[in-house]
Amino acid sequence: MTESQRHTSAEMLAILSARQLKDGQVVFAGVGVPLLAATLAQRLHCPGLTILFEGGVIGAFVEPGKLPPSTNDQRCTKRANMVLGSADVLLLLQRGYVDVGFMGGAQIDQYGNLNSSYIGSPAAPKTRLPGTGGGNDIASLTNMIVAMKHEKRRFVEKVDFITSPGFIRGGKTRAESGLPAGGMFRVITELAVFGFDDETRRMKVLALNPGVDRRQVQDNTGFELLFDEGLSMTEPPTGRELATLREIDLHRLFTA
Amino acid sequence: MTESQRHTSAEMLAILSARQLKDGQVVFAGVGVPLLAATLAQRLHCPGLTILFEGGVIGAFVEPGKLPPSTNDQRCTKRANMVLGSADVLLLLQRGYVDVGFMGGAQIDQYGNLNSSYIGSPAAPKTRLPGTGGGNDIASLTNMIVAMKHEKRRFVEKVDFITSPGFIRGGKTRAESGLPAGGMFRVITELAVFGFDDETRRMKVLALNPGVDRRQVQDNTGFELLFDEGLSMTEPPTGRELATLREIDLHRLFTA
Amino acid sequence: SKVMRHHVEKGGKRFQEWSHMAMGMRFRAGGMGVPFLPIRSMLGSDVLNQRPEAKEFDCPFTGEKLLLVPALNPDVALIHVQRCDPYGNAQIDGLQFMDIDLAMAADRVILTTERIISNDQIRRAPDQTKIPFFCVDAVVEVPFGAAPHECFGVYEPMMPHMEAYVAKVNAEPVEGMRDYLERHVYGPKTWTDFLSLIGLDNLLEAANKGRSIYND
Amino acid sequence: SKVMRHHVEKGGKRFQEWSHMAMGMRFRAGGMGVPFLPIRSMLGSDVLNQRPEAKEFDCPFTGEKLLLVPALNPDVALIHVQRCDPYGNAQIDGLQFMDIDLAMAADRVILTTERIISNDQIRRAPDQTKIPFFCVDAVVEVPFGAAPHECFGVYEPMMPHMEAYVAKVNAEPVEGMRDYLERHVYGPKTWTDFLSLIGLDNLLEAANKGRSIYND
Repeated sequence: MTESQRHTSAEMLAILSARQLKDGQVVFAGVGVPLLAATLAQRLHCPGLTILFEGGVIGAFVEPGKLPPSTNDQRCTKRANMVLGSADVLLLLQRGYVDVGFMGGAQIDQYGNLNSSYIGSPAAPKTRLPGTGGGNDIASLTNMIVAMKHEKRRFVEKVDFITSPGFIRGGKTRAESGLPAGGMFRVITELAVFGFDDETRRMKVLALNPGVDRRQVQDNTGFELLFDEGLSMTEPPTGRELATLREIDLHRLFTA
Repeated sequence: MTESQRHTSAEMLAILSARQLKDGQVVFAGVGVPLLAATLAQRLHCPGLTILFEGGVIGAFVEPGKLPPSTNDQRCTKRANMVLGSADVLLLLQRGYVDVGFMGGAQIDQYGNLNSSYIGSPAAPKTRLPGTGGGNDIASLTNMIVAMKHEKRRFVEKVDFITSPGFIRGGKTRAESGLPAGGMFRVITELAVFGFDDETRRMKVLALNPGVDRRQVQDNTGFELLFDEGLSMTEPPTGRELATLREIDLHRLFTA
Repeated sequence: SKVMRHHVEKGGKRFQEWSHMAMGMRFRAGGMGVPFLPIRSMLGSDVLNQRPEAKEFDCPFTGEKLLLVPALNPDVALIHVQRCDPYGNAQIDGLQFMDIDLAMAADRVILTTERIISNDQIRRAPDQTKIPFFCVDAVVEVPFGAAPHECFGVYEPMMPHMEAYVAKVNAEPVEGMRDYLERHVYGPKTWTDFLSLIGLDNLLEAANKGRSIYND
Repeated sequence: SKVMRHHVEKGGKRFQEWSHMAMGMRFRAGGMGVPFLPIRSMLGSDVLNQRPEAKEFDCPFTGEKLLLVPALNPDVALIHVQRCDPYGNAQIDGLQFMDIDLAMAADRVILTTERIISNDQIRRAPDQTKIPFFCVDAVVEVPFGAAPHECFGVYEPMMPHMEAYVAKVNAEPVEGMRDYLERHVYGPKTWTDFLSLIGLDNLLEAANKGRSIYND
């Protein structure tokens, strides 16, 4: 491994996430790693990627070294294709114009449900997390990619609170709840890339990150994982990926 | 009567209609006499009258001699306060921002219901009229002033088809139909000014036009009219009213 | 119009009568991705009696009577705009009627535009974009594309042509319309040929009046 | 924020959690004059389980499961705009968030504005008006009125002040907030006094960055 290919786990998340995106897609991105990954993809293999921000922006182009502090700031709108109301940009999800929703996660379960509201019971929570914002809408209405830290307390059998629905209780329960479209598509961590079984909708390891083995992933997960038959090993970040990412996050806001 | 005070019946309608408006009101006006009357009121006693057009205009100022051919033309927007979508301007009625709706009428009944759809049965009509447009919305959602020709075949006991609801079958039937707000406020013809009884919601003569008597109004009406206890005689058009009106409709588009 | 009137009175043609707001809310529901919207008009009228597609509904929050109107998603919407880029990001000046809801609701959108501008121009004023490119399937540059009617700020209606058309179809709703279509729609080989039939003086006069919206 | 977190964990404070789109549709319903709007999110989640105010609903048109969210009409809305006339006709540049729905929904609206302009200026570009005057009850001219946050095209957030605030309330959610309010909100006698506490260099830097949106 050359000097330039050493990387932080946040950089790993951003790069593996960027690889999941395809040119021409319309992507709803949150601040932090998602914004970074979408911008990275745009500069590498997806020049025609359209990035949407919850603040009300379509077709954002983030300038390298000038990452916005949130996706609600005017800096997100510069050289965008369109600026619109923040409810209206969410309605694009409901109408079906968005291919991918892309966000971070605090706690996830085996069916891809995300908790960003409470640790403990809502009535008397141990910890209050930031809450849904538009996360529930995005997860309810489109295909999701989530990038998050891999820890046993974050990968739990059942989340304390479903803020943003994945496949609810598995099987067809998502559709039966009134969510016929979308669902959890990929989870990216510093250990592996995950998908979900087509039938049971349980989390499944699709590819291990470089230098990671099955046991390491399972040991850091609070429920029994499925492993894909064609389980593969992810290619390490390339020099070009790292260099481009570092140019975008020049001041190491999200990748330190 | 001086030379300048001779007038056509369309001029009479416009002037008597204008007198019904109060300064500061927000008025939804259709093309023709309503537009003319609202503009006349604006130039006389209502400098702060706000005129709305169905095309999507708030605060229109029509230039004398340059009446628009319809309320959907760009000419209606010049020096307006706001231009917006045509569904959005109608939603202002539903939210309750509009004081008065003002339109013409083809056929009206004793409860102030308007027909602008069919003479005869809808399945096999004798005559097809222009249809509702936004008329149904305006009549459903605000207080209406209607200016129309007074003929027996136009003032009928029961309209062939309720396009724009007045008080439906009288009494509380309007509110019971799901229309708690608004209702027919005034009808203006070349013979008289009409209101509606507070209880029965039947049409009632409030004031006779100059030179018109009770019998003449009743003889030209296809149902039995109520006459207000305080029945008055309308003041004839003033020289100023007529002069201003003729300046506005310079080419006699609507007042010939 | 007399043409519509003729066909309704003669029978055998399909048409529906909805209030303007109901139509607006049907397109808006379609554009929002919901199957209906609630409204407070059409209730109590015969317009509603003729429209079994709409449903009266007792509000579970307030107990009020409301009308639910079903979403309308056109197969194709044809929309004329002042300017858009080659991807379909469109700016619309002035009156927009129901065009934005239509663009969001339709399964396919074809934009005609007075002028194709660069994506760079769009990106200089993103808050002036009214239709985003991913709604749009095709863009066609057609100067005077709304003739013989108007395009806000560019030209007013070509009144002599409009009046001749109205006189013709009012006199003979079927034959007059057929003749107009033959002569002005099927006949011309190009858009310029159609505009030539309207006449250059007519076009210039309309353009002059159209620009007058900015002249004060 | 840590302040919110502190109060939720400690208990005894009222708050509600809705998705952004649900809140947007609640204000929009309020602005449209209907008692609810249908949406397709929040279903199946615990966010919905905590919100009995919303009602699950089987669509009478499609049979789909939907959520009806109730209209929200604030008693008062406070909205900051780039410019408006003395009647309240307001232009908003760039990001508008839910401001327009809020203005339509609220029973009373107070506008603060960077600049009061003449009604004549409004009437020169009526398609740039975003809030009509009849929604508005009061207009107050307050330059830098969104400080210490941003106003699109005029100034970016005053970051040193924002960061000092965040550090303070994160360290001590209750005492830090009380101290900030005393010092920066209750203390200053005028808006200019408040801006002085932020500091001229901070304001100028923010204004410089704010204008950069037009600098390319």
